[in-house]
Amino acid sequence: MAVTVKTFASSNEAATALSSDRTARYLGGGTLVMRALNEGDVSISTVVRANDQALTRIDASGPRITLGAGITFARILSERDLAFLHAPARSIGGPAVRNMGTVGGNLFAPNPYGDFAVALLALDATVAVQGGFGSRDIAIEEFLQSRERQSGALVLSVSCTRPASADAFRYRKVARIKPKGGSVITLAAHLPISGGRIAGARIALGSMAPTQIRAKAAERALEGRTLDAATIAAAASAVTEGTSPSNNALGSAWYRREIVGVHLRRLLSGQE
Amino acid sequence: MTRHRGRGMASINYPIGMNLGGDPSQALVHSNPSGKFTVALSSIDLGQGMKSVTRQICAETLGVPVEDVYVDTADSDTGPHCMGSFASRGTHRVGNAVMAAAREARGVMMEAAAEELEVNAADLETDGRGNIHVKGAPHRSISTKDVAIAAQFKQGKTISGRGIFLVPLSNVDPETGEMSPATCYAHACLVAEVEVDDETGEVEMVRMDSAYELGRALNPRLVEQQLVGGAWMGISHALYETPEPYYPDPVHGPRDFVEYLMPGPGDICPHDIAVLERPAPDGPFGAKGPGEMCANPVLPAVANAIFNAVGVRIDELPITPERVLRAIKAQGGARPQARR
Amino acid sequence: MLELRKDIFADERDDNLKEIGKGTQRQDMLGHITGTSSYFNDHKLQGMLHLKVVRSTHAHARLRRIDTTEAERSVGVRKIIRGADVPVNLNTLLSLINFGKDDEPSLAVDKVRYKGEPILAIVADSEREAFEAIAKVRIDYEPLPTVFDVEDALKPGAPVVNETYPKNAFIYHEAYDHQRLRFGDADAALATADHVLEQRYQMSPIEHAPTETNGAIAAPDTNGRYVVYTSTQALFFSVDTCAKILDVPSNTFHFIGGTVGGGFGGKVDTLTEPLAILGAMLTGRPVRYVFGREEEMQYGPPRGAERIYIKDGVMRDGRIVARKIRAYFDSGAYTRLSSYAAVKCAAHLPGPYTIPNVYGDVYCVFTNRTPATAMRGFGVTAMDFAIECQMDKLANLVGMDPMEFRILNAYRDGDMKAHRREAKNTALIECVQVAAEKAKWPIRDEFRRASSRKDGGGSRAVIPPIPTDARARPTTPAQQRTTYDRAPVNVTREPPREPPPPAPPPPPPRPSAPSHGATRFSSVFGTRRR
Amino acid sequence: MSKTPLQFRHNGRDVAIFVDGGTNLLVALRELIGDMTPKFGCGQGGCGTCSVLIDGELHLSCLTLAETVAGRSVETLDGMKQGPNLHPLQRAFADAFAAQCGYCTPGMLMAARALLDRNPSPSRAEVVEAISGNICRCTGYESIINAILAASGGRASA
Repeated sequence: MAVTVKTFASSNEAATALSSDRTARYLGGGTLVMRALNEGDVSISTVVRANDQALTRIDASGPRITLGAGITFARILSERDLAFLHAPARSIGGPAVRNMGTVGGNLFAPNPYGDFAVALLALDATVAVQGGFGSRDIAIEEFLQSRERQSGALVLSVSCTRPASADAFRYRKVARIKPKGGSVITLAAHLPISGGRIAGARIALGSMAPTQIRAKAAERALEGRTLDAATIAAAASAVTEGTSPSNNALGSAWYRREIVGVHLRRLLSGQE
Repeated sequence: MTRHRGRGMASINYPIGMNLGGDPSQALVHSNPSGKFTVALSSIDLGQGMKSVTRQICAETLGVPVEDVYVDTADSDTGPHCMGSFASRGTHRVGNAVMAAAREARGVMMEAAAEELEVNAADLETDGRGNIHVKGAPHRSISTKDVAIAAQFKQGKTISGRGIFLVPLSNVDPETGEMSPATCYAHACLVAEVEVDDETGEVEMVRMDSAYELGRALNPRLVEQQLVGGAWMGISHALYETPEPYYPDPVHGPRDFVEYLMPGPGDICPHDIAVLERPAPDGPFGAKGPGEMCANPVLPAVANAIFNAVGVRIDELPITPERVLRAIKAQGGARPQARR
Repeated sequence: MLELRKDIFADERDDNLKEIGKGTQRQDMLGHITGTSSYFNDHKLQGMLHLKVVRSTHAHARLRRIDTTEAERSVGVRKIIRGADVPVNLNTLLSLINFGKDDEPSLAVDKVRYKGEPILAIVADSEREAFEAIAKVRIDYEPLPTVFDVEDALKPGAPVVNETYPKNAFIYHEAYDHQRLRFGDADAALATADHVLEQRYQMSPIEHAPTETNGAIAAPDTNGRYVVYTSTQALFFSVDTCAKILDVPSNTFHFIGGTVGGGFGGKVDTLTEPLAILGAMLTGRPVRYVFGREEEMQYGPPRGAERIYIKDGVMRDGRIVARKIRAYFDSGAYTRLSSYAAVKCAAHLPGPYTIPNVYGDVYCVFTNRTPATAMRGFGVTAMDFAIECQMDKLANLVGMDPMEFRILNAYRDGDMKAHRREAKNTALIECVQVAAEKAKWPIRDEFRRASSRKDGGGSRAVIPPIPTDARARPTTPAQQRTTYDRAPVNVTREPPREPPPPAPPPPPPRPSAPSHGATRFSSVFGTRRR
Repeated sequence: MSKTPLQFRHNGRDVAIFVDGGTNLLVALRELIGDMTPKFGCGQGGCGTCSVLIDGELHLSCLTLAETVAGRSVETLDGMKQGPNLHPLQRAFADAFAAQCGYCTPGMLMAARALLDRNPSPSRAEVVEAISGNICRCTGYESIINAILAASGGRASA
């Protein structure tokens, strides 16, 4: 039996189709679903698409930005207003994958993929999800933790607050291969400064747990302090707390634990 | 100081061809009536340049321009037997077979030309531009095209040749291992320079300098392709690749090109190569085979460079950042050796 | 950047050639840059069917029951091929040159010996329909104990991977479970060496990863023949292998190939051709069988892993007097070509150096992993890694520059090699000299003046006698392991007791610490990581 | 089995085919249109051998659902020659000996073209980035990078 492709004009209809068919998957950029089909994943027999303009809309005019779920990484790289997201966007795939892969899809990409979601997690993003019975906003942390249960839902958009300065948001993907490689670990740090001190520190990690997670102990070590060497060292030594990395083809759990502090220190102190 | 530079070297040799069961290859060469030659093989071009190098060997042997030769491979109905493209045997074994076939074809071509020019074939030579003339008398000349027409339509000769090159089976003595494993050997020495990060175990290639001895560089551009690509594969083998990252535990095998690690276009380093040519007595124009051995010196040279940089010996491949980091930690930190 | 050093060995060459030595454009370049080079998969045949195999999910298991009832009824399925449908369902590649016993089925029948081993081949109208049918096959496995480590596999009582070789090792010359190399008396020389260094090296498997995966398209042709478009690296190897497995004359086939998207050794094994042809025979339609990327990476044959132990004796002046090597090729579940690699490896010992006493045992061992095959540098790459790392350590040990150490020990024209053939046409010294020069790595004058063509032969041309008992010596792996595997009391630079030799007679008595102050150490276990 | 009609521009020419649901663009191009220049390397998005331009943008045809190109323009290596003449990139690849087995070449050339069409004189780093999704196992990369730089230089001076 061939796969059935259903294309809808609105994300609403697409969400309904998606939630009513367990064999249905939503086709965004194709990097996940088409690969699954090519590799013989017969659990997918319906492919759902939506031509809804809203899915490819960017609202980046104000302090709060919203990215349609269908926005590609190439599109982000072409938006000057989204400069703070250029580093994570550029770290995804090669040019062809960036022309195809989407913000929404990245939220579902398993290790060693899903680097953009690490950045969004550090930015405390909100995910707008359309289910069969209407839409709702979910904090990205909650979304990622319950990702398994979200597969019948359609992500509409992601929004977050723009960092106050270029320096306040930092991102690093540690890969073996240059310039395009899978993540050994991925780090993103959002360090808003208020009155000279860090207020609302967010450190997000990729490949340090089954899904992207926050390093809350490291955040605590940074919170309310100035970003000096001692603070950075404290955050670096706390960063593995609460993580549960796995062995995979790109590195072992041991190695990930060993280097995550090193890389956090380098990221926060502006080292190469 | 977290990054340390080091240099290491290694030198190797490599046997050309296989010895088990005999190692034959055949070639057929024939001319069409326009004096254009076809080489029929069943050998494989995997990218190493089989078609191109045998074309040059054929042209040189026939004494015609390379444009007048086309290599057709591989078709089991038309191409005669060949063991295959492996064991660095292509250039040497197939090249020799092509030479033998081309020599036979040339013999007929010269006889046909002699008949047309009414001279002795032994007094003729080719100019490599498509003409055959009397030695010392270039004006007494005939084109290969005219020779081919004459052979075909007037003299009833086939300008063609058969060639085989066989390295016979070498028995292996069960007790001593006495054997003739190969007929000639290629050689190499390579210096690798690396930079090692002692906090992450990451190894970055800085540069390589090498000398490869190949018998004869039949086509230096093809040799360069092989040596550059092979050395890249050596880096890849040394630092990156395995389908079993936890060998011998067969878990977490890579399934795609993200998980299977190979250096990308941003990981290549300058590589300065010298090619030496000590002709193999039994090689086609002395050629051996550069295809396989080019990767081999890189692996140990990189390992030795890492020791020079941080003082740890990694005796397991691939030399992952994890292995380097574990070793550095085990010895209580990097111990850079004397700079070379 | 490539530089031709025409000045070296110029007297041995005639450089007055017309086509040879020119950087002529590749014959296939125009095809490549226009995308018209024709690979096996670039043939579009009417009514082509698609073949996919059902692979074992266990590394070692008995097949209790294979139920294809539901799969047979699946939409688009044309034929499900079982082992019983393969005319000659047992083969070994090198049987074509009478080397080794048939040990591998095209489709597993009673037992699977590695994860990913093909059990059924499903021919369907589309790949999707083949995948759907695969999902409907029910296989009842009875898992068996597995073995993944080469040395564990040789221990008594280890699970038998491949019943053709019940001791999990390829049998050489119908006599030994390893290929031997014997030259001089390595044990005696080790006893008198100033330093003895014993080390363990390990190479993990390596995947060829050609950008074009393995594959073939087979189609019925006129007059009862079959045309086969193939990615093989060895056309007649594949023709003859298919003729044997399918039990038809070889001229039943018209194989077309020769333009292959990278091979590196990974396209010799003829894995796709026999099943594609059988599919075409059974359905009367063209059939394509091409590996997916994950199949290529995990179930296509890799370069096999190797474990190597080297024990060297070196004098304070830098001369290596003995080299003893024990190497294990991890062949995976079947022989393929690893048996040959071990022979090639034995011949390669002790590397490009003239060492008067060499002793080698090379094993081809069966484990429950994907069968290994040839790869660029087959039989040599890992050994060169081990030898050249060892050389660096030895140079360090005697305080010599590694370049000079190589030149000192390099083989030269006229020397006797350990496989008992005279070294000729050597050029190692010149390569070292030129590499040193290029890298601006200073070496002393006497080493710059050395030549492969000088100072070889003479006493270096002699075949030294091997110990008289060597022929009768019952060298079993179990006994040999005691030589190397004994955990040192202290992994670091304690002068350890010299381990006993592999077999009788006992070595001459030796001081526990050399009186001249030289060190002896073993890091066999100290180098074990992870 | 129901098939979906699909029309698009293929190298400047309108084509109409019928595709099965779920068919990817690579299969559509190769098996339904007969354009064998894009190659199958992985089906996973990891090798770039199937790269094509869709409305001038570099895409992986193996990960593109065929019917999503309806009404759009798809360009492959088959359409790169300019009449009888080789494209400057093709000439540069040949001059640099930037092909060995040739299997990655179609994808590399498409990736290079996508770069030069937008950025006629790229830096080396930009070239490296542009081909980072394409694997050359031979390799290849140095001469490929040099070829692309040479082609861009050629354009700049032309």
